[in-house]
Amino acid sequence: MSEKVTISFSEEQEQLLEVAINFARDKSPIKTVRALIEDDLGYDGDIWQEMVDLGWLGVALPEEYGGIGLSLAEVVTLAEPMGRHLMATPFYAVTLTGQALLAGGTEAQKQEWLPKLASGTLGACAFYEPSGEWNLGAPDAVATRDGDSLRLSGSKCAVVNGAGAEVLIVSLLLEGAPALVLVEKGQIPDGALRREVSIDETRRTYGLSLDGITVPASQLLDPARTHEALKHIGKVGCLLLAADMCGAAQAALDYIVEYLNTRKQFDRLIGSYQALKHPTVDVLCAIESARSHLYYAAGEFDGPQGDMAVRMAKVAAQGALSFAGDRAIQFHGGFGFTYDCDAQLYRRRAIWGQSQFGDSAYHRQRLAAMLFDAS
Amino acid sequence: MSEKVTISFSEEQEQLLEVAINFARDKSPIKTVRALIEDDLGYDGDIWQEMVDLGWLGVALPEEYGGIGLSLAEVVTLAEPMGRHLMATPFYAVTLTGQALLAGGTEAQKQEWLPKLASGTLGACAFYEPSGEWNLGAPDAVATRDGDSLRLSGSKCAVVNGAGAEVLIVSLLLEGAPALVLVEKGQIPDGALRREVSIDETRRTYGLSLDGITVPASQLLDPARTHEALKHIGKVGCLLLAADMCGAAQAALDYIVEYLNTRKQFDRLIGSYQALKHPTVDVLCAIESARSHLYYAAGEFDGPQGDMAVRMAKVAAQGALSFAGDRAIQFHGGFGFTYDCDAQLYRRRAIWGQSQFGDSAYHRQRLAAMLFDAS
Amino acid sequence: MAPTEKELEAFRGEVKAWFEENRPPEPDFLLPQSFMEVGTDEQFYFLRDWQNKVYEAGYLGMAWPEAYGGRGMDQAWQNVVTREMVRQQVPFMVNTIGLNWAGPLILMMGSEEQKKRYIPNILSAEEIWCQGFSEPDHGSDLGNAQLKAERDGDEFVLNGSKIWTSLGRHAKHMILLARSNPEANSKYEGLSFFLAPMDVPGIDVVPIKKMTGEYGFNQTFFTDARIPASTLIGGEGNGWKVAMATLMFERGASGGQAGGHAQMQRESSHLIDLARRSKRGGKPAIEDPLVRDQLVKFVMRERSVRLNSARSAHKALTQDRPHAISISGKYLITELTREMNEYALSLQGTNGAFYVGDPGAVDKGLWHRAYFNAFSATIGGGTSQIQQNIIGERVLGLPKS
Amino acid sequence: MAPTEKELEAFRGEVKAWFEENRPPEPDFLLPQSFMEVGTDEQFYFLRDWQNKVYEAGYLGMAWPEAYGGRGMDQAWQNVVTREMVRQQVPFMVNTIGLNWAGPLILMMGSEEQKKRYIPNILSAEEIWCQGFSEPDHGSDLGNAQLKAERDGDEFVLNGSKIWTSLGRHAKHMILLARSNPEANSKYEGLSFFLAPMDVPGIDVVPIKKMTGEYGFNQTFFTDARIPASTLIGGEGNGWKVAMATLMFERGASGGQAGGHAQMQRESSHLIDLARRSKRGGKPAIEDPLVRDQLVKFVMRERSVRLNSARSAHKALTQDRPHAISISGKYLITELTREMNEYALSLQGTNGAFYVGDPGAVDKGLWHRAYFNAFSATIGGGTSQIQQNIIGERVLGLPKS
Repeated sequence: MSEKVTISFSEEQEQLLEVAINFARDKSPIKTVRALIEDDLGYDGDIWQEMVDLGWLGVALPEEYGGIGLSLAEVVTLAEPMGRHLMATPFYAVTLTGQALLAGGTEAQKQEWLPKLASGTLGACAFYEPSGEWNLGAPDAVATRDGDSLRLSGSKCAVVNGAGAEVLIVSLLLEGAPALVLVEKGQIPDGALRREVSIDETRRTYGLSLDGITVPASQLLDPARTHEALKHIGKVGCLLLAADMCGAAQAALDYIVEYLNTRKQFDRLIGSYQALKHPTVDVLCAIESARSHLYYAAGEFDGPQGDMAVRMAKVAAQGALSFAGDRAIQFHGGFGFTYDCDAQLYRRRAIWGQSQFGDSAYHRQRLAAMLFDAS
Repeated sequence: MSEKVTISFSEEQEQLLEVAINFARDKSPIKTVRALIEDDLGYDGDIWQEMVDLGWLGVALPEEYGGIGLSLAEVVTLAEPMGRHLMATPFYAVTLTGQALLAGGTEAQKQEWLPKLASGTLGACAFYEPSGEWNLGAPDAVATRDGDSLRLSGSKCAVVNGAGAEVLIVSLLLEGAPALVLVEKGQIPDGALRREVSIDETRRTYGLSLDGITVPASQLLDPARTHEALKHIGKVGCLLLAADMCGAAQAALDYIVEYLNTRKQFDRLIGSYQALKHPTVDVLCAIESARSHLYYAAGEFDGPQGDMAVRMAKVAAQGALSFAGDRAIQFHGGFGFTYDCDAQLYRRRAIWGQSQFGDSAYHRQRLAAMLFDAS
Repeated sequence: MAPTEKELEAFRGEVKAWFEENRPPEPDFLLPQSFMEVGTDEQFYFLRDWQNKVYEAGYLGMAWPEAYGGRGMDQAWQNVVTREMVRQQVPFMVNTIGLNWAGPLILMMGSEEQKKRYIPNILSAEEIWCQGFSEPDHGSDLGNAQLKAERDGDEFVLNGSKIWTSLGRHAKHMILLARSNPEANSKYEGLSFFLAPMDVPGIDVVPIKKMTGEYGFNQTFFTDARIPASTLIGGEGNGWKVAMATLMFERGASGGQAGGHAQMQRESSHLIDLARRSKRGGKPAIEDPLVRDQLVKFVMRERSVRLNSARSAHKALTQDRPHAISISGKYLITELTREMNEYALSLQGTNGAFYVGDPGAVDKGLWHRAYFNAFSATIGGGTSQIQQNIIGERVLGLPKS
Repeated sequence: MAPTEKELEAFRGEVKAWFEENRPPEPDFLLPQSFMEVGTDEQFYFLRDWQNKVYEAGYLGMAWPEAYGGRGMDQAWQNVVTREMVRQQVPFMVNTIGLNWAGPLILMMGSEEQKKRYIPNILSAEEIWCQGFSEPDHGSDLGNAQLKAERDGDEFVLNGSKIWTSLGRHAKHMILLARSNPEANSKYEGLSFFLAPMDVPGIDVVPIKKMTGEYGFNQTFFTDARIPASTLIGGEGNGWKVAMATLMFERGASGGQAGGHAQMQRESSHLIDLARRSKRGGKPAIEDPLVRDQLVKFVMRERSVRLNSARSAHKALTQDRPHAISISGKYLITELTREMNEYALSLQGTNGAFYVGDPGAVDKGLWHRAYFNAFSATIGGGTSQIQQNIIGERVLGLPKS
């Protein structure tokens, strides 16, 4: 990498970033975040509608499907400030669903659903299973052909915002090969969705029992593009989480710095102790690095280094947030140990982020192959 | 390991430890260490003779072969203080040679050589080769039978105290299987031994070209015990190095603490800065742990956990000394960067110790197999 | 007289059998892992009854004097029991502060009357103890305790507040560090130490929600609460010295505890077990070279703490820095525990997303909870950062920061 | 006018060809990796001639004014050259202090006369520069510099000593921080900054042996050495401000350097290459999962430093803490370098035992030497620990330690 590296950053990104920073700060003060934890829905419908009205759900969808026709680079500039303010909305779930459909849907499916998603209809993705494995291409759930129908069986978990979704994208095996199927809300029996106890209390995730669900075969996504779609979904998931965690890590750092600059022990501001100051500097450095990886990945997403850059962005953001959250707890001393201290919110978010789309060791293993085994 | 753990520590160990602490401190002040670096032989013959007279070369050799009949546990109590004072003598080489012969030699070889080694005759081991591999059981050097003789070929390196040795134990392949051969000084052609530039300047190591060396077949060590002997040699090597590095790490810590308690910066003793104090505490903790592993390994050497304990001791000591040496350089600031600062002596010793008998990753890999794969 | 190895071995067999037979059945609620995590009454009574049963069987306070409910035996016997409790992972002894800190303290410096009054009920768990050291605004700065204890005849009047009082709602007594003389020459000389009753008027215990989402800690408020002067220990104005002695018990640097394990340890063996059960790429995580390497590191660190203790038995092997091992123990073990529990989360793949209460949570979410709770030990009793100061200053003689 | 991408691309081709054709043949001695490691005359003259050749070809100081020997072009052209030099790993530009610190400083605040006098010879390497900041007893505490500079008419008389003066034996000038007024209100106000000649009587340069066993640093002694007052820069008593400005150049936080790379970088690509060549258990080390994981970590850290620079180009992406990246760069890169070189030793198996000069040493012992030399960067110019203070205080606004 002795060549010159640049990070592309469009005018649209710059504008959206400013808007999103203000929006997230105004709409998601920490009080609201905590209030929404107690709320069953988990987000504020009015704020969600404002986001819809701003067109944010269509940012990276083509204009022909009702989107704005920008790219995921612009989505990152929205997702990062939301992460910074632990903003709870279905933005992540709906964006991911849209991208899954865009990459893997049939033309008919895209025409039907993408405009809806762009205008605020909720969608969700059901990829993970009790096996705990990250490989999206080897699900245990199964679809069996029954005439023109598909009978689904198995169970899914960690379906983000699954309960309100009008449409779900489900991964499963069909005739031994991985496939994606679109399931509509009305096709899900009562009781098939179960709210989970998520480590990240600002998220609403659901378990989904597929047993008894039958859908028309036309709801199968384009089988020729399954592989490509799964790859795209993985990349998008990593990028969105990287943005989210980068944002949250900055908030955790601010939270530490604020405390270090006000709390006294032994008659000195605790921030003057190198035992706290220096690790906090290392948190800062981790975050600065993570943001650089993030915005490089955002701009390079579809480029030749895109896959690599996105994985690195997830690893870097994950590391930064885990570290920041862990130290935020420790450095707040006794208060850090209480539920009232926000440090736990950040640390929980990092644990959740680690559990989705592969942890750091997982991605480093794949990065090694790209970096060292390329012919 | 929820069972009770004890460290056996014999009266003989306690006595020898006291004697060795005083001996090493008196005979090997740092001035002497530095003077011997410039000396071609690299050690003081008179001091060596004193050690011989104290019987230290026979400590772990059976009485029937002229030894004292104690165990390697007692040898550890000698080796640790020597390491602490960076004492340069052939103690390591001769002890290792004796153990190799004890474990792998024929009765005749043991009767001939062990009493000599116990009384100060120099011996050396030639195991390593330019391949850089640690596996003692797969050498590239070869012995070919020629009537009653063996013709040797290949090259060896890192032969500690090779130049003065009356007898060398050499590993090689004989008819495709690993074998050990005894080579006498007189059988080595002029110029076959070349002094190496060792990273640890307190050591004298040599490269050895085997080409042209022929020895009687009777100098083959007992072929039935080769496997066992190699295993024993590896264990002894790790234990001796663990003791040496544990000792050196303590000296490095003392050296750091001394500086932190005298040097001022910005009008404060630098030891009051947590940026230096806390890592130094971590050095201390690493050393305390390493010593515990060391003395457990010493007592458990022939016990059921011996192999595991010895590897852990090497890993722990290696880690402690590398860390202590690295931080000793850094914490001495500009002076740390000079040849006159003793920090480099410790760091160099750690690099050397890492290069012998397997580094930490190597041993952890084997420890994992013992810990997790046992049936 | 010290027992022989053979006697101990025979005894161990007996103890093993007793615990196998008498361990309580797993309750239908999740048990806490230490006394600091007791959040509900059902948890508390379950654990109190269990301690009482162990005591009645003769397996607690075996080395404490017979006059106060102990058995006056060599400590070695008690150690056999304690280790067996750890090995079998039976529930811990809930009166932890009484058994390990208050008890030994009273035995060391209490009056004959105090010993008679308090010790037997500590062992039987009839009277639970809590600790009143930390205050809301002076977390690590114990010497700066501000809770007021004004003498009024043969009583002291308490005003102020203590925080992190585990078991505060169930405790009958509190070991309490309070400021009896605000005018003293140094802040340390103004402190006194009390064996304070919790059932007098003017004491309010308010639960604190922990980051785990559970309870277990409290804040205790004192408003003109009157306690008898006879509950003083160590003499008026000597509170700092008594507190330091207590901390030596808390850190395990002084012996004399009643025995019995104080927490359900998350050991490397549990982590290894988790790695065997977890999958990575279709294979057990225990087969992943990176996982193996990390687990070996944990095993070695855990072993080194035990081996340090074992080495402590030999003066010749600790002559350079005799207190290094005892003073550094808390720092080493608490940081290791935090890291091991944290690492466990990465072994759970996508299921790391689920927390206590979710049927999909690995081991009922125990690892997440254990990771969070681990901070109570890296923060409480002097944070790890303070521990590093203490080690640097007391063991290495480095100047104060 | 800023060149177009296309113009730069074409230029790059030209530059590439020139360096391929003109790079000097590998000498039969081991070349140093930076100006701090120049220990012998043959190393020095080889490197001086090479810099001169590059300058004569028009590839150095391209963005410096034509009036002083530069070419007055956009910085982008020079950057193309510098990157190509790094890419091809041609020898570095030996007059490092002149090109990167003294030169930009003189251009920023020197008099017209000083610019004319010094700048052209910096570029051509006819006059080598060294630095006189650190003193033997005040390593990191620059503000406490004690070397005396007493005014005597239009001269200053120097007494004292400076340390770590790389290239001191070859230097014609020294950027010198000295105490011109011991009575000043604060220690900072008593300092002045000089462009001091090295060839006046009373200056002695004594080589220091480094831990590598080589030379490259010196201690410089001043005994009644007289230098003209015209060598003052920034005005008497303003030495601290000038020194701070110089440090901004040294840390790369300010631009304006003449270009040309300053050291032979040990990059992760070299480490990866070493891992390909090294064996572990009969297989290339690059196939070992642990080695792979560690190498990816290094690659990511190295990338992040470059990506940080790239991100700096966008104000919107650094709005929270605009100086974070520039101020933390030195700390990040120097620690990474030390760790990568250290890690390289573990890839060498038993051959890690051999040092520079041994035929069995891997890559002639370069990694060992590079690891040792890496400390000059984690120590010099403010230790990593001081860097952490600076970052914490200036970027995060934390209180002073």
